[in-house]
Amino acid sequence: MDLALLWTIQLSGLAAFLLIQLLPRSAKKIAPAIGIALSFLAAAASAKLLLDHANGFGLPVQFSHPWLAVSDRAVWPNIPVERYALFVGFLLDPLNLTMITLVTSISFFVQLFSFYYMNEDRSRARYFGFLSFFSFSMTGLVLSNNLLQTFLFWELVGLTSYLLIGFWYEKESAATAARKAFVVNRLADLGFYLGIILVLILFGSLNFTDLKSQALAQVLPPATLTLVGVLVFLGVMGKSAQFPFHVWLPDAMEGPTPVSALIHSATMVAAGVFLLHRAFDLFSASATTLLVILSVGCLTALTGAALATIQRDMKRILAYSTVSQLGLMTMAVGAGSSTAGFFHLSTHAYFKSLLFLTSGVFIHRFHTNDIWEIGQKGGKNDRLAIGFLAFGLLSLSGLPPLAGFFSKDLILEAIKEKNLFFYSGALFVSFLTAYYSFRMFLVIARGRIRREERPHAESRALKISRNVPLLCLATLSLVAAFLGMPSFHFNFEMLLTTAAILVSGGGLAILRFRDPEAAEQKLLAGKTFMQKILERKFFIDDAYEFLVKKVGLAIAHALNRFDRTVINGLMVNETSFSVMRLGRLAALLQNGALQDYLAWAMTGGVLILFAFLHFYRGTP
Amino acid sequence: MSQSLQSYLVISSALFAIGVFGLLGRRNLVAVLISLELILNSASLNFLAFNKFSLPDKSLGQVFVIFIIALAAAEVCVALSLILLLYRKKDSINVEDAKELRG
Amino acid sequence: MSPFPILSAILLCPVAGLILVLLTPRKFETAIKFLSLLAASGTLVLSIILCKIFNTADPGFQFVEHLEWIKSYGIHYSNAVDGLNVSLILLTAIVIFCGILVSWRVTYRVKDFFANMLFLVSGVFGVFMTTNLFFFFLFYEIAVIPMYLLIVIWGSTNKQYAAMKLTLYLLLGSALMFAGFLYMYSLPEARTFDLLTLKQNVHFSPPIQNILFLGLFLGFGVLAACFPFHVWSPDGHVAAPTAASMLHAGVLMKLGAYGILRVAVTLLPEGARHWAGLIAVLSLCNIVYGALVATQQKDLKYIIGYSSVSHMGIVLLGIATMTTVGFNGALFQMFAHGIMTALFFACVGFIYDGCHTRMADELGGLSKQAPMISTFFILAGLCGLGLPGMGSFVAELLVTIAAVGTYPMIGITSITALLITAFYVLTAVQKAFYGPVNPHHADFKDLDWLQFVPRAVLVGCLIFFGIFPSVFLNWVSLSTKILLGG
Amino acid sequence: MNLFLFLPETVLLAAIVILLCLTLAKKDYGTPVLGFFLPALGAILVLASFSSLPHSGNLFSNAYRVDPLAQGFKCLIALSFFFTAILNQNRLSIPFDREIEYGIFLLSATLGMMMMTGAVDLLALYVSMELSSYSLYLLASLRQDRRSPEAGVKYLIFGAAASGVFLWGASLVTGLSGTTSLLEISGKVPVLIWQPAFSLGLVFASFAFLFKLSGFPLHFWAPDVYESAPTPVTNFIATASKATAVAILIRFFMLTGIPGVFIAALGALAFVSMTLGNTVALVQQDVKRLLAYSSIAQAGYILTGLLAGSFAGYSSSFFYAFAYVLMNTGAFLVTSVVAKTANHDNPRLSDFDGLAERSPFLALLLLLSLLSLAGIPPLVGFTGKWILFSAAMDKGHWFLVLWGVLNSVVSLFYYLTLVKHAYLEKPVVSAPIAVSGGTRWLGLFLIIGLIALGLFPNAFITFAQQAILKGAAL
Repeated sequence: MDLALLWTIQLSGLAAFLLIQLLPRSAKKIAPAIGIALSFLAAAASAKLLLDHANGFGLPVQFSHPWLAVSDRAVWPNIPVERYALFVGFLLDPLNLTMITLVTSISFFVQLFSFYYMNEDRSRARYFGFLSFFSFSMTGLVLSNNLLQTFLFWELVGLTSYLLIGFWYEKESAATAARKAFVVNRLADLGFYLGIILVLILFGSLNFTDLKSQALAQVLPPATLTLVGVLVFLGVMGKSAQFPFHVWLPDAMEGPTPVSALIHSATMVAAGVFLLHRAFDLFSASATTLLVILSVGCLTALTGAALATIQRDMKRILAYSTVSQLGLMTMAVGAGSSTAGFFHLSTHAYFKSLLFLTSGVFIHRFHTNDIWEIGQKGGKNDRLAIGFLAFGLLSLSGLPPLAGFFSKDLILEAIKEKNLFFYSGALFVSFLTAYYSFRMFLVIARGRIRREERPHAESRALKISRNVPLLCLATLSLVAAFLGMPSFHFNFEMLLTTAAILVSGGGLAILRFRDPEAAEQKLLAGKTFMQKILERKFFIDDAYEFLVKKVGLAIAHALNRFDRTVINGLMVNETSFSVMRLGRLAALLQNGALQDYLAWAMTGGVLILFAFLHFYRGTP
Repeated sequence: MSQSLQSYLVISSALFAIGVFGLLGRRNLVAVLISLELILNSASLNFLAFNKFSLPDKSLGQVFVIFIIALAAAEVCVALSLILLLYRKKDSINVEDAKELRG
Repeated sequence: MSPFPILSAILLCPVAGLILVLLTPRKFETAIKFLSLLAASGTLVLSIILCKIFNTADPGFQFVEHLEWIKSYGIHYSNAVDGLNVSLILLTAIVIFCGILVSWRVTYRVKDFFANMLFLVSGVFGVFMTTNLFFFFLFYEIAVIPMYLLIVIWGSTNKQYAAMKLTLYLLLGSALMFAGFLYMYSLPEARTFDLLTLKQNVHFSPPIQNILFLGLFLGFGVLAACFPFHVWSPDGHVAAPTAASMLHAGVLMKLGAYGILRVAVTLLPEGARHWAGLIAVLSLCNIVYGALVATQQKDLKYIIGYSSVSHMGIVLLGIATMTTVGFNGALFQMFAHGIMTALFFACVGFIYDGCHTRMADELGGLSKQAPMISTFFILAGLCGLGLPGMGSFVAELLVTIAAVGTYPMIGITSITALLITAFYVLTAVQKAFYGPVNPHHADFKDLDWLQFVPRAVLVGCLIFFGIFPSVFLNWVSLSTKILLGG
Repeated sequence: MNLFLFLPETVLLAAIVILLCLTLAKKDYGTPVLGFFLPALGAILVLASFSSLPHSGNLFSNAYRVDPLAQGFKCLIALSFFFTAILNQNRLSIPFDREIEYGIFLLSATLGMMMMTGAVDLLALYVSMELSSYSLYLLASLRQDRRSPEAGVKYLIFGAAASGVFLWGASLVTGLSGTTSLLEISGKVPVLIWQPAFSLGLVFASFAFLFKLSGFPLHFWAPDVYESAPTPVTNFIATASKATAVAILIRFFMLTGIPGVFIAALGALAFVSMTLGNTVALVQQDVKRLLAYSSIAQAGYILTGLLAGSFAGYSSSFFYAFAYVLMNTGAFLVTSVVAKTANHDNPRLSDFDGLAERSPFLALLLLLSLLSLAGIPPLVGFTGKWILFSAAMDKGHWFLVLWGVLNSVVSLFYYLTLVKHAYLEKPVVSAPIAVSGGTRWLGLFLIIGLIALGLFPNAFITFAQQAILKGAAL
């Protein structure tokens, strides 16, 4: 029974994608319906699975099938399995179950919301096709039982994010952002690819159930263990936008907002953290890998939070906040407790997608991303959206009853035990989170309305498709907090510290942004040194620009000229021209004079004569 | 190879060398023809020398020489007709003028 | 001698088609097209049957056909199939079938065009089937002259130079093979050109093996676009008409790699092991150099030409590792890359006919105008950059596993090419397909169903073998094991 | 003396006599002679030589030997005479009053060549060589324009010098061995080889045959004569006289064996003639001169086969000579037709422009014969080259073989340039070229011959091997 459900979850996305592609041009209108229906089917199936295995009984369930025979005793005599093959299959255990429900539910709500968001867009069918294809590849990634299959769907997820970011490909910036996202992901995936191959060669099996840290420690020396761990972590860094590879996430906001809600906040970027949790033994096998993960996580969290504080674009603030939250999750895993990381991931997925969808509502209505303009155009009149915005931002900054508080507390506790320096970093990050959430809320809520934009009347179906997802996501984030809590112990001292951070961060924001107009004037007037650096995003983008343009393409240009001049010119053309010149030279021999001919002939004969006499020692 | 045979051979090789020299050196086509005749005669001298000293069948050498003489005559007649043709076209039988075909 | 000589039947299909096309008068153009399509589909059907009844468990040669040709010189017309060439025969059949369909819109001297195409493909089929060195060389060179005529008469940018360079380069390579084969024949214990008897009773001494292998490898390497000799392939592919470059890049380059495997490695294993290091380094140059230079190209066909050089590097790297996994990967890459490049050229050819330009900058916003052809091109591009779910990914995975296993440093650096490929493919896609619609070619219409079919077949093959690679690997893995003395 | 042994020669003799009587008659029979009489005679000659293939025996007190080797080459010479006779339809600039002499000299040259293939006596060899050479000198200078006597004179003096050297060598050989019959000499060779004078004589004698083969040092006459002789005669010189040269060289080397040093010398000569022929041909503009240099290069390939000195070497040279006749006739046929339409006997590369549009048949014939010359499968040139070079490789001349194959790649350049002119360029005057009956049938025969012999050469190769076996047996 489980296998049937798993197959429905997995294939519903693909079925929707194929159905939409095969739709004749005339029937393109029904594409959203197909997308939504099938994503609902997937969500229902995963809910059913959740109910069947409510408290984890009968798990883990694994179905695997050999996919590719890779057998070579000659090269790797020490491989454990005689004729090992690369397998493809499903794995179902508590971690997968929660993740699959999260992914399918969020993708269903986003599809529902997209019906509202994209109803004027002409190429809607293509959008819904790609969204369903995304859910297919995401479910594949989550359900896979070995590293290679995860990598397979990892790349497919990267591809769909490329297609969806560059959905409005007429816009030059969208196309470049899409390419940048794909290439940066690809750069990180190289490490992941190499890591998988090293594990395959040195350890023999890629199955998660076999990858136990003791087994790994026996076979691999510590140095390679760290190498493999760091390499696979590279893949995670790419997908979950960790420090050096985070540049693509803010630019990915070029895509439609529901896409950002689904992919760039909840599911895809979470895939990295999910893998950290899934293959935790691989990383925990060597302490240095965990240290690397911890430091990279901290670095990401700090940069994300810092950059979020000065953004004007609503979606960019949320994007940077996702980067910093991902940094926090990675720090949790780095600190040794991957359960805390994963718990924060599930709660964050819900309220962050809620925040993105609300920003979608604002953008859809006021056709601008800038929070000051939204404020001026009467953002606060949209009662419902403001309410959800407040709810999301508060749970993001960790107000006690809401989801954010519990998961962030667990992370802070885990990091505190591990190492105080990173703990202070985490505290500073949550301080900044509180600061920029309040900043955003105040600028929108308290902006003086200048040119009011009356919302044009919407049909009932559009209203439902807008409000239902928001409502469900809000409730689900609360439910997830309570349901998914690994172990509830009331840590009073932690409660105090988070409350203090919340108050200080919020207070600072209220102090500066009580009157948004004045704050804007002050901002435009003088840019402090710190603001300039933040504006230039710590010069990372320029570093990439330099590496690609100056170094990479310069080498390519030099090689291209080398190819044209040296290999093509010298080796090919010169040799043929020299043969021609030899021909012209030899033609001079034939100068028409009879006696020259005879002279040449006779010299030939005489030469043979001499050779004959010289070598002739009586032997024939 | 008795002593006197060698002296004949030396003479015929000298004759052969003179013929080749004349072939290459002389500018007048008829002179070239003459040196060709010299080469043929040196070959027939060779034959006769061998005939005298070492050939078992005495008639062999003489028959060969007679053929050489006959064919030399035929050759000269053909050569002279061609040289005449050349003269008619180019008004000169100088070898240097026959240089139009080249390259 | 199997009851029905399926191999000769596959070879005779294009030959019969060629003769029939030559006999039909010049003005019945559609008749000529249908005849050649009939011949091509004949080969396709027969090769699919061949692949189906090919017994993957039997390690030796199957469907052996044998005919005395010149007894005194040990030359027999003998065909046989084992793991190495069954997939390549299928590849050729697929590519020629799609090539004929793609060139349905050729109007200039139709009869000569299709005659040359069929002549070219019968040469290629001959090479893949035969197990006699004489016929190997004979069919190898038969495939060269029609390619010259195809480029000279129907080609595009500086076609005369490119055609002449291509032909002379390939013949230079075959000259080395000629000398190598004759040397093997001249040994007293050989006295035959038959591959099997040569393999059994001829044992070359190591120094001879090294020199001979080097000669044969260079001879085949020229056609397989090995690094220093690769320069003819981009020019040749750019100048050739669509179907010709499909066939050439898709199939003829595999001839070289197949030759290395079938002749050089089978007969001279020690020589192969001796030079494996050099081949690995050269193939690394191929991969990284080809990818880097491709980033600089403006013309779409040049980009594909250099990407073929880079992908052939992966094949050579697979061979250089001298392991069964490497060989399986190399053969798989030959198959997958053949189909992918055919698809690439089919799309670019169609765009060139429509917009009369191949410069990526001058084409803009094609996705908006012609969504179908753009999707095909993007799919081919994605397969090129090794997207999972497509054939090339599995091939690159196998080759990289083997490479990291045997030459760690080379294996690791070869992976960077995946990144560079991603960069230049996506840049080309962005310049040519995304962005605002370019008014210059506003009248460019999308694929009609006739042009849709060949490209769909190619994409289908890519995805099928990407998802079910074991189908391919069962054919191949047994004979590569035997090739390496397993 | 069974007459049938001597059938082809008797047919030629009778024809010469008839033509001589015709010259005496007052009425001018020139055109019917060349138009009808010669082709018919050619056909009879071919039939006669093919029917007398199985006969063998010795004539004229062992001076003249009739064996499969000689008969095979006689058929080859008869074929090339027949082809030349057909090519005469497109002859240019031969004055009417000289047409009968043209016929007579053609016949006498063929007679001389046929005698040469059979002659196993130095004297018989010398006489028949002179007969064929003198008629060729005259044939080469029959044309009306300024430059043909110059070519005739050059050809004559060069040939006479070569035969002088031959004579001098023959005299030494006869003197020391005491007999002019090659069969007896071959018996004495193992004894006599120790005397330098004897091997010197042998070397000089065989050195002279290079003149006929147009191998390196003695090739200088070829480009000038090929260019200025009328195209049918050039074809005759290129095919028949080269085939005879191959015949004598095979006979001579087989009977007397090649001294070791001379093999190295021949190798050097082959190397230079290949390179010279191919590289100079690259820069030629006149097609006949280009074909002359290509024939010098082909002489290089044949020398590589011959110097192997093995049974396989001789049989492959025989096969290659046959293939060479077919290929060259194809090329010269197309040149003669193009020359006739362009109305001047030295067609340049540009005259071939757009041949494919004007006459696809001629273009196909040109393509096939040139590719076969370059040694591209599936044509007969390739199979010929393959067995020729495999014979040389058996004897360890790997460098020569590699150099030969590289040269054929270079040769492909100028052949393909000619093909490019035919297939790619637009014609200056686009009237289609009408190809008359005889030439069309010959063209068809050549196309079929080139492909059929290329693909199914087994029968002919076995015949060549038998011929060599019988030729060697005393």
